[in-house]
Amino acid sequence: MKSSVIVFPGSNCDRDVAVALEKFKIKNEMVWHNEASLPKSDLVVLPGGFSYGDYLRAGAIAGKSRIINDVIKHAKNGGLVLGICNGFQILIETGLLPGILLRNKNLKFLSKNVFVKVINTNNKFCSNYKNKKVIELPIAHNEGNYFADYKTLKNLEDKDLVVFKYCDMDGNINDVSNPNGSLNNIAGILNPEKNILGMMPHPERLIDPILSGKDGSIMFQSLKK
Amino acid sequence: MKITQQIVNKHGLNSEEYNKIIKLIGKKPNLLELGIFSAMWNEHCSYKSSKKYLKTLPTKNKKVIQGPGENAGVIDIEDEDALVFKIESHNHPSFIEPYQGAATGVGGILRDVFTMGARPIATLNSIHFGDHKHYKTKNLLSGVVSGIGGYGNCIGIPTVGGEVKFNSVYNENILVNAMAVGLVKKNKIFYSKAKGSNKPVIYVGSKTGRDGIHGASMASAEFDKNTEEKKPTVQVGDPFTEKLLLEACLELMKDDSIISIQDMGAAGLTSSSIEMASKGNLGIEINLNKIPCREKKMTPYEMMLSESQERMLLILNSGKEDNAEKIFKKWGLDFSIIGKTTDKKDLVLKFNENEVANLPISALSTEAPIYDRKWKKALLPKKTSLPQNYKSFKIIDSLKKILMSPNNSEKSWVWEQYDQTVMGDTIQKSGGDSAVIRIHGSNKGVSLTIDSSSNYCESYPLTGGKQIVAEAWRNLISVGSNPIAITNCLNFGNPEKEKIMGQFVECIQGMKEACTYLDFPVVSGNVSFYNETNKKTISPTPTIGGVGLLKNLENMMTFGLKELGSSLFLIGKTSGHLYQSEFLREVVGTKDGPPPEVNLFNERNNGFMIRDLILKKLLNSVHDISSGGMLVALSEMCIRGKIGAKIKIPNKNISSYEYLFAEDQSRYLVEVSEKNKKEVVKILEKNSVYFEIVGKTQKDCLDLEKEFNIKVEELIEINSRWFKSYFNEN
Amino acid sequence: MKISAIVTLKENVLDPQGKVVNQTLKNMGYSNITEVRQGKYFEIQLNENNKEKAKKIIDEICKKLLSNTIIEDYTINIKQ
Amino acid sequence: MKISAIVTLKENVLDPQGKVVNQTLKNMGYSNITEVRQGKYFEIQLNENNKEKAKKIIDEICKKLLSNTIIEDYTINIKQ
Ligand SMILES: Nc1ncnc2c1ncn2[C@@H]1O[C@H](COP(=O)(O)OP(=O)(O)O)[C@@H](O)[C@H]1O
Ligand SMILES: [Mg+2]
Repeated sequence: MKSSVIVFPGSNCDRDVAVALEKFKIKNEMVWHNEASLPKSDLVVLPGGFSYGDYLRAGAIAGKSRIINDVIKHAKNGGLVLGICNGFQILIETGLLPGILLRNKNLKFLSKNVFVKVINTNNKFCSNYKNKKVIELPIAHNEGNYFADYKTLKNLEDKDLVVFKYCDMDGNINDVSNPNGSLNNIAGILNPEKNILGMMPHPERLIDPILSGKDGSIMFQSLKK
Repeated sequence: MKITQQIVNKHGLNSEEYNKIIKLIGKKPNLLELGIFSAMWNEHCSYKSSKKYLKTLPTKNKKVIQGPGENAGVIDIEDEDALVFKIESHNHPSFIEPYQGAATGVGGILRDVFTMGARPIATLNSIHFGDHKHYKTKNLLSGVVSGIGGYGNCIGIPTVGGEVKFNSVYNENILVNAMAVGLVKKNKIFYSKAKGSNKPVIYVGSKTGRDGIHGASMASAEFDKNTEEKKPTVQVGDPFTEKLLLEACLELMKDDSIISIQDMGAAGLTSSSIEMASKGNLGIEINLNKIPCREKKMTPYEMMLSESQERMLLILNSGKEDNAEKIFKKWGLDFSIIGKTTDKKDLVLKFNENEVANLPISALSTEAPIYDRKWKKALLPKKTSLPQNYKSFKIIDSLKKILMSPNNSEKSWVWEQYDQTVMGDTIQKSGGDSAVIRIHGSNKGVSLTIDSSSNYCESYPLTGGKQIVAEAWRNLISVGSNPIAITNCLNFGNPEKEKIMGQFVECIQGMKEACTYLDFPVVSGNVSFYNETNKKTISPTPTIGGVGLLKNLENMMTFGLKELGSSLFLIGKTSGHLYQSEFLREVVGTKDGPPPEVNLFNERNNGFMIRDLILKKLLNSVHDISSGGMLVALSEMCIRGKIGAKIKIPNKNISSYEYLFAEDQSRYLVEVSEKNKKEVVKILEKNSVYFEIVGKTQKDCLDLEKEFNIKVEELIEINSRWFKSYFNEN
Repeated sequence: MKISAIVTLKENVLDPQGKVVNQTLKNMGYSNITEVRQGKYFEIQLNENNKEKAKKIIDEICKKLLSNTIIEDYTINIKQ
Repeated sequence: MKISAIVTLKENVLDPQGKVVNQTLKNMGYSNITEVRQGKYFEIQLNENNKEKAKKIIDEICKKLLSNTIIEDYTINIKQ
């Protein structure tokens, strides 16, 4: 397994995700946004942060950067792409995933650990979550309020492309357990081919019991397989 | 332009100072030169009222690598590692424009830290607002918090601690103090002292605009009705550019290109260039046509005094310019060679081929005025008799009232707006006694705390100054770390008034005593005077940022209760000092009397005892007892651990109120497992540390024998209610 | 030439910002305000004297960058 | 009545957002775009038939909430 983490100006979880990949023995390379092409990789990670300050729309400008064309090519050829937080926003802006991430419903940046239900474990990113349906992960974002039109949403649900939903400790998915206003409590989605995952929570931040948990590790272990 | 008396005054200089300038430079200054003097000689840059007293603080010990005098202090945290940290105020700008004022405050303090070669690993903040019912408070609070978050979240440095206080003394003069902490290898620290003449002077970062011109003078002037006029001087922060600047600087710092480096903070290009030259005992020559400008037709005066953010000044080794330029261009930043160092010891400015200013560096720096201001000693308030009615308040109602008050409510509404976990090393987030950050790639950590206690300082500055240092120390002890050093931000009123100057002098005296006794030196800091509006002054508010080391993170302690049936020990003596307590303020409504005295011997003794017991793994949880007293501390332990407790007041000569709500110092509440109880008792007795066993942990409820019984769930609800209802969120 | 572009969310798209502003105004006592929608405003300086050409360029950058046409609409105005 | 308000940063104030958008457009090849400034746009529905009264209300809320007059200017437009 070989990965590439794309570094945009303003990315700030690039190091964190590289640390996580290396911890789980995935060979990783950092790739500057201005490169023309990707090194050979099985997995491309678009890390969290504030690419270009998130000044226009979160992820919009990164979606226009030089390397993105090759990322799209990689994805269309079936390569794995993981977008975390700002990375998810970039995937949406490039059209690789549908919908939009609006400002959080209370218009505030929100940083805390939340519970998330793993809805779909039948994909490369989550195969190891099989026995653990409710996990804890941190979120830290301004624009994580997932929105899509009825058709798109129905398609996501019908085709089983929603991977994570915000829930409470006992797995209940409802308004109270929805931190940011996302439709259907959506926290992460796949493309129909299931090789592209975009998610708001940060698995790379919970990979060590000393960091208040390690539910994030399971994703990297799944990927390593 | 002829320099009139009026122009001199507008620059914040009095006629005596103006005459001194003429004498020092042997000519009448032109307007540009006057502007430069006004920036360098004002309180903010020259420390003219405070220097005499700051010098008395202890600033050295084995652990201190760099004390005050640089962009930030540096301490040794063993192995190859050093920690760089400092605190700074951004009070006035935040009052005028809370979001941008607070944001640029964070940006500024981060630059102070990465200027020294350190990668910032955490920020903290201390923010004070007026009465929550004051019509401005809500906007100021939400603006400041989102500004701090907006900057820190974007640049990707976790905000891991802070404090939020409300008090009507800040109604028209809020305080926003930001602290930044960075990590550097001991052999890769960068300083601001220039070395060698004829070296290239480089400008990097954002372009210069007409931002904040006279910002430095503004920070040193009392607010009044004319503040309106000064408004356009607020700066807008650009955290995205700062992130690029951070990465570019750290990239350039990998080799030996840089001789010295200095951020452009208050008084921008003026103070940064002069400071570098002054420390290196050199001169500097700048061609102002080379300054990257954002706006058209900027004058030398505007360029020299602009406080545009996200800029740095570097002196490079000759021949390193091209490589440096490549790096800054890669990060999309401006890079311009604007001048050179000289051995003439003057500041020479050129513009359109003309020399527009020529001033001796020494006149601007070492010869700046220093004042020995008159000051008045504070009287120790008398212990008047407590209000007759205080026992008529039920204990449980009093507890609820304190836990629900804005000052004692849980502050997650605030800290959830800050990214606390980015960088992947936050081991203890906001909400504990200290934050704990792992040193990347290792198993050690640093503990960080920030504290102030203006009520105590207002009541009796000497004790207040001592107390706040002790409290920072206690917070670091409580997480199992070894306290190392502090930084301080001294927020006071107008030093030209004897009473205010007295508060300053005596707070420093108290701080000095505590720092010396606890071997807890001051390595950096900042003074903010003139925190007054329309003659109404704030309470003296020294803010202390404390830093400690945890050699092994496995020994880290937290304060949430951990298990049922364990014993609760109260360490330290309770004499029942209720004056200045939250109980009297929030419940009874009196503010009289002296603050609790700090016995530094007990402070150190109890603290070291706690630390040793933690290292011996004999404690389950530890919480220091501070505002609100023992019962509030215990409630917080229950809330955090979601476990109850049953306590009983040991037969005492003091009332239950005094026992439960007194704010006597140097005390801790600790939880001890049944299996460790004997051992702990033995150690405490052997070391003559005073303690009492007050009760046991239990499920779900907090009980005080014969008095009350309350569900922990209810405590949680009460303690987390205030912010949400204040902002109509549910 | 100075041209402005206004980008707004399509009508059927939820606008959390507008909603909160609306609610805040209600709390402040402005009961006769019934809806607020928030959008983005751009003022663009362009070296181009031909109005039609200028408009075309701005239309293009609105499509490509300034708006996300899946959820947003835009309008263009020549200012001088 | 429908009224719009546009809030922009004052001329001398740094506009980080506009700066980045401008730079991006340059990188995309739009070399004749010389400056971009970004602002906020509000569309407000108001139950008020008197134009003058409506304008006054909007002016008030621009001052009180929608803009920070220390760094921002605003303009108001009646739409229908
Ligand atoms: N209260 C204080 N205690 C100790 N040192 C202080 C204090 N205030 C300022 N200093 C030191 O004085 C120097 C100048 O501070 P300052 O002017 O605030 O720095 P900057 O130019 O970065 O804003 C710094 O080294 C700072 O640490
Ligand atoms: Mg500095």
